Amino acid sequence: MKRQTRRLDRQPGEVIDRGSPLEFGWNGRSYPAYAGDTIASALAACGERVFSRSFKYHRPRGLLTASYTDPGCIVQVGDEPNVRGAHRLAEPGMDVRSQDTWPSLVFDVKAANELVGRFLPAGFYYKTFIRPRPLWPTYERVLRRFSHGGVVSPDPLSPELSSYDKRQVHPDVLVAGGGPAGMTSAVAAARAGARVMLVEEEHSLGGHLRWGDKADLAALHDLRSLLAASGVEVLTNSVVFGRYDHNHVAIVQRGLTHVYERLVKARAKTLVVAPGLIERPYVFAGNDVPGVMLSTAVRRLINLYAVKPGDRAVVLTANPQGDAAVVDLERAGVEVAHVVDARGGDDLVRVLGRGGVKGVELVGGHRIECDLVVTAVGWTAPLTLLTMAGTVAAYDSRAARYFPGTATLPDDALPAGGVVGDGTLDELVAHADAVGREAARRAGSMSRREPAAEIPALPVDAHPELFHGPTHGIVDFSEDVSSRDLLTAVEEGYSSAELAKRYTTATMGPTQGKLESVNVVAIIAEATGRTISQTGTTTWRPPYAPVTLGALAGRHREPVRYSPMHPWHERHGAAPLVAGAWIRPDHYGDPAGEVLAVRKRVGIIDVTPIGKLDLRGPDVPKLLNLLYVNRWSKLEVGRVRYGVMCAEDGVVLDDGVTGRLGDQHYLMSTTSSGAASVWEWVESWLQTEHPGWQVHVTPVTTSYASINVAGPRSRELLGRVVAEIDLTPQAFPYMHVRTGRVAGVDGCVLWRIGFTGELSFELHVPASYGLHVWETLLDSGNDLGVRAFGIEAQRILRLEKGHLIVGQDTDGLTQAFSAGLDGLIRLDKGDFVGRSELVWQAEAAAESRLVGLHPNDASVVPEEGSQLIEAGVICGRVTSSRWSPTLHRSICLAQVATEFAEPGTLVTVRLPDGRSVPATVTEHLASVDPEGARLRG
Amino acid sequence: MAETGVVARSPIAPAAPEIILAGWAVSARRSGAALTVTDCTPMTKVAIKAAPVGATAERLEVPFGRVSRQTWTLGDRDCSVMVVGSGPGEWLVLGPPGSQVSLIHQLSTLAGDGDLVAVVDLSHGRALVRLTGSWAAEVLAKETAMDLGDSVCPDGAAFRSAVAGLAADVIRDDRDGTRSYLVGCERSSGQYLFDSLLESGAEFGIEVDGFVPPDI
Amino acid sequence: MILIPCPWCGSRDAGEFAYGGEPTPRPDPRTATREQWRGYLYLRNNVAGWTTERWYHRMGCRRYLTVQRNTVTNEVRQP
Amino acid sequence: MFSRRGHLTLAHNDSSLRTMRWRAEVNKASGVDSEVIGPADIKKLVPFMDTSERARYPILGALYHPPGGIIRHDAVVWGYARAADAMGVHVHQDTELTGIDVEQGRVTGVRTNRGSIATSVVVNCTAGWSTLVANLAGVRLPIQTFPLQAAVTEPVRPFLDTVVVSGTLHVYVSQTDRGELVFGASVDPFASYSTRGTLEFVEGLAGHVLQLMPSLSTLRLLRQWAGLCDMTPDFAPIMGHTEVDGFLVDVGWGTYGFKAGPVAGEAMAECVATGRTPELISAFGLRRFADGSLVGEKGAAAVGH
Repeated sequence: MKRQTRRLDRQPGEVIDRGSPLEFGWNGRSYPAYAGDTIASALAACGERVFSRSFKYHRPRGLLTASYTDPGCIVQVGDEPNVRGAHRLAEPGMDVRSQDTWPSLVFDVKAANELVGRFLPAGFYYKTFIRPRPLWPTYERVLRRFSHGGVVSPDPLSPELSSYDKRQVHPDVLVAGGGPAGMTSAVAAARAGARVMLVEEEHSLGGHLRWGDKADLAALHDLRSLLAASGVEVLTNSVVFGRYDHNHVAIVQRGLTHVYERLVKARAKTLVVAPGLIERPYVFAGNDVPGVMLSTAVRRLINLYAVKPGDRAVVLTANPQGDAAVVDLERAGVEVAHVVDARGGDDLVRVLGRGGVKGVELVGGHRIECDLVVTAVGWTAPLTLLTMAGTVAAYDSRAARYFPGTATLPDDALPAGGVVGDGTLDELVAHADAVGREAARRAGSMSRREPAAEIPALPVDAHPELFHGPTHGIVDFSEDVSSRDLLTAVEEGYSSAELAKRYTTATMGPTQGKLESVNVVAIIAEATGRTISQTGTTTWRPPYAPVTLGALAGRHREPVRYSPMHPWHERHGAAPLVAGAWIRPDHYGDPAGEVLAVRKRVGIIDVTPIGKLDLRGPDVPKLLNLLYVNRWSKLEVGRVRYGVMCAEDGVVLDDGVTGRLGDQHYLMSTTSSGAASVWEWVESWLQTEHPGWQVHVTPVTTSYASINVAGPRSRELLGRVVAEIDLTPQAFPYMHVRTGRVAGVDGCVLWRIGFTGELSFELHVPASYGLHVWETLLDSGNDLGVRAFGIEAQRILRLEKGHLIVGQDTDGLTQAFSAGLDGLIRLDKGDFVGRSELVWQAEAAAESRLVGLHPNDASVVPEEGSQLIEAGVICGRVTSSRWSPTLHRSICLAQVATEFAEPGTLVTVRLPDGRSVPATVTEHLASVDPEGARLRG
Repeated sequence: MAETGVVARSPIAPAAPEIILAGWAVSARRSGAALTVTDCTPMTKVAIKAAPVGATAERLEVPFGRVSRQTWTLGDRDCSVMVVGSGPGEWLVLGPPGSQVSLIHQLSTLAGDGDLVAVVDLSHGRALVRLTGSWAAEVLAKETAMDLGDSVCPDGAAFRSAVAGLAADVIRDDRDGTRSYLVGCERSSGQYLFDSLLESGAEFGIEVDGFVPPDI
Repeated sequence: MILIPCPWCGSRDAGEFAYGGEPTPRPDPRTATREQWRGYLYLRNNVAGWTTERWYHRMGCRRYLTVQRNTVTNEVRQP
Repeated sequence: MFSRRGHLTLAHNDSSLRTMRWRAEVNKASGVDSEVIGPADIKKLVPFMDTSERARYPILGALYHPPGGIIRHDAVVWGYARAADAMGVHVHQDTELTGIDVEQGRVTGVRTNRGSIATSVVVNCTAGWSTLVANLAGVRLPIQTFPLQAAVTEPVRPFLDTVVVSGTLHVYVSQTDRGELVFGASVDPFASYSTRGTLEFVEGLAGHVLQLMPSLSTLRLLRQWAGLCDMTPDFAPIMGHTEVDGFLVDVGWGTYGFKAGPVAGEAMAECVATGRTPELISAFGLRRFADGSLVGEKGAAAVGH
């Protein structure tokens, strides 16, 4: 096993637990680590310096920032790709592997570089398409071989990796960022009586104080105890990744026990944005060679993880943090060979070495040997959470960084800490305390009379504008975009930040611009002779940090609906049919047999999903007359009637029957899929057009289990389970309704209607007794040959009978006349919904009609969707088709151009397999019992 | 409803062992867990619709968004019922299992003064689930965007909102100081709602507790 | 998710509502010309800015309500 | 310019399967190579796809269009811009149209934030703002503007060759040569000019993608964005002359239209040059709404409306 050769003695602020050692795998070898180590810190402690290869040129890459945003240490952990190795904690037995290491991590592929270099200049994604055109497929193959990232597998993930959920919270104040500013604001807001949540991306609170000096650590200790006592809910290893309209704030919470990641959705009254600052890399030759690090990276390695980052260092510094890094390095026993002070105009020319730093060249050609190059050249303010919602970022050349444009700050978001200024810790705390109190006041947690808190402005330190040195280097480390690429883009005319970004893909990689965006803009500005302000930024888009699809999706659940008879269906091998939320029995193995049972004997089908609306009040007839195209004023108690609804454009919307149960009591039925929309339709006309009408609507779809009993012997079967109701044709004729007791269950509604064309009764039974009634019917009907039938059998039966299905035999543009509903429409009954369009359609005559169609070859069943073609022109389509077990032939419904709609017309059907077959338009839509003798029997 | 020995079934499959109580097949399981979920579907549920402001509203004395426990004489016995202001001009009355006939009779006397009143029995049209325990709010917070804090949703409050993607009636009805919510949805989605709560409650050690009438 | 101010239920996630769009007055069917009727069917103002629109509180009180919304910023307010 | 991948439109229920067959047959009748295929063939094309019957929305089949693929939209637009420029077209970037001058029913010029231009012909081929532009000429369009959102993940090694679309789940998925998955969906549920993107969009998107390819849970979303779509009542574009002489429109392409752009452009050029409306686009005129002769274009776009 590897040894921790670069592990330092105990450091005052270290976060590793030397009492809990562990082992994990790196590219198949076992490595030691301590609890609290990140994958990267553990590997660095063992002397590893190369963790990946770059995207285009496959150059070796090491640590750059030693934080979540480090582009050099993105690794594969088991089945999980693109894990941030400088953030993810090492765990016992973890299987970590390097990514993008074709052909291998250690072997330096010159050949590959040259091959790639030939066609990966700036804009190569576009140029490769141009010429030689025939070569594109080859380019594409090579490109995809070089494509970045880890590996996903089609196999199911382990339970740990596949369980996610969501939580919704309502804090008065949400603080994004757990550094000194964030911690102080949170405490202040909580003390002011606010419900506060604090979110920190790292594994522990404290921000830069954690790698600071003794005074910093002491201050951090105090802050932590204040926070612990404040009642603030703290989420660490969690990121605020989005601030959406109406302050809907999205947080991803990691490192949980019961779920892998959790999406926390916060409806925050005010948001405090305290993300601190991100250190900016320096653009110069060799700035991506392993061993070139930012000052914050070496300070993290030394102070948090007790790792010695190198043996001999050269430091380029332009600020106190860089100077502090020098102190840390020397304390850690790293020889600081030379300090290049950029404040004095001094500069670095290039890094020497390829697989790792061997030295640096200074201005004037002087070379120094070293294995570590540290840069501290400035800061980027991550303003995403503010700019996402419209705040404009303003560049300040004196401080060499962007600030939130105060004029464009919303009331419900307050920036705090490094994003608005610098200053001493005391100044920072005083400022953040005021921000916290003001956040609480704006959230309304304090009395409205409380005056706005005076927020002391933080001083802003001057900082030299340092973006690139005298040589070209990498700007975007994850996309392998160099400063030379940016110049090329500008030369070729892509001179706006947005265009250059798209052309070079700079800022579009996994670091999301956090490290490189300011350098990109600065280099473009210089190349175009504009200032940074004139050049502007590229748009910051959510998410602020990458978030797993699992967390965004949460639990894999969607509402499902079952009828009370579902357990029976399952027990009897029903093939499930997913119809929206409903899971229904498609058939029980033999749809044709189910059809014949209905035609010859009796069958029962579960039609519970049929929509049912309980309508009460004196004005129900007005409502029915308004919404249905047929006449409704004279429906007597005990009668039911079929009706069709159209929208205002005359397009068929829904159909069903409505029965009158009492003087002012009706039961309306709708299609299963239309149940919800028809209810809304009814409410909209009542609430917005006729608020005066006296009608109460109550949806009762699942109050009743609905069972259709169909077939010549249905009356006989029903007679065995119904006592008080006289079922004789005279006492209970077609299109009538009765209520009473069925199979010992009171409050049942019986409709004598028929979708199948057979004598049939539709029972609506109080749902809790549905299964009982269903089973009773089957038990009582054994000798009658009763049989359960499913949706498929019903489809065949209704097609044999020529009943249209709205949405299948009609489409989004089919008006009532084209649906063949002429007989139903009553243009003379006065106004109703859709009437105007229907009047005009009647004048114009419909362009197409729904007709019955019989292929001349009875054995051919044209698939639904088959086109009717005459003289090479489409003149219609088959909307429904089945083999009819009753007639032993294929039958269809079709929408055809009116000139072909005459009964007897011969048309040509083009089958999906390319054959053309003749078919004849039939006299009626119905192929079985067009006169309707059976269902009236 | 006077069914002759016919057993009523909730959409939620009873956790074994199954027994018959008040004409309903329910779970006889008893749990002492700190977080429990109970299928209360056997409760009688009657919906009332009337003018938001009017004679009926005055008689019911329960505003939209509030719940009141009352003792009504149903048939020959005094029963504790819960009157829920479930919507503008909408009420939901919860009573003991099998009490709908007398409840509806009682309620129809409310009508009058030209105020159109609709009384509809939803006992078989709705599933009703009770979630009890100190973690109840945390579990519900995974399923609904509503603020469940005491300031917004105190004991005795009611609202209708999306729960687990369903339109659901939620009633905060603490039991001797312990957080408790009644959640009602369309009957056909009852099993789905029940399973969702069990899944969300798993990390808090949720268990199924059987229905004990009248349980109100 | 933006919040829609429901006069009955208070502010709720827009996901609880069905979007009704700009209310367009229904012309008198007895007198309306085809032009007018199809304007009612198809023409909307599609304002970039403050607009008045109808929402249906599908998962709440089941009421149709009128809301003013800025279609650029998504700010909302009671009419 | 074009990466041929094959294009799958999934059907999760019998009605969408019927629609797919309808489309396939119409395509074939017009000589387009497309076919309805079953779950087994889908699994061969996309091994990551959950084609089991246990899926919440089982996959019953798909419309397969082998010649379908991906085009680099930026490159196309830049190419047209360079060509137009080379032919002497003046392209004014970052220039806002502030007014259109109409005298006696005909266009006489336009006003911008950088000066006025005298002209007798203005073609409105904006998207997102087409109604606002038309209003400047006093022309009302039956269009409502809805955001259309998209998102992209971090790169992973190539595993998805085909473009996958599901109308039922409102999602399309494809993988770029860089290894990113690119996602899109249908338009937002309410009209808006916002391009900020929403949380509910990426939540729904992720849920639907994982229903199709469950083993992608650990893949991370990197970036989301939104554009504006002009939706017409029949989801078909509006092309040709308007009641204002010299004011032409090529608008309302909704969620699609990129593929049709070149031919539509040629037809519009003919409109401008000859003053006549080519047969090809005669059915797409603005008058069709007042005449009540809408175009049956529903489902034409890759993603359901």
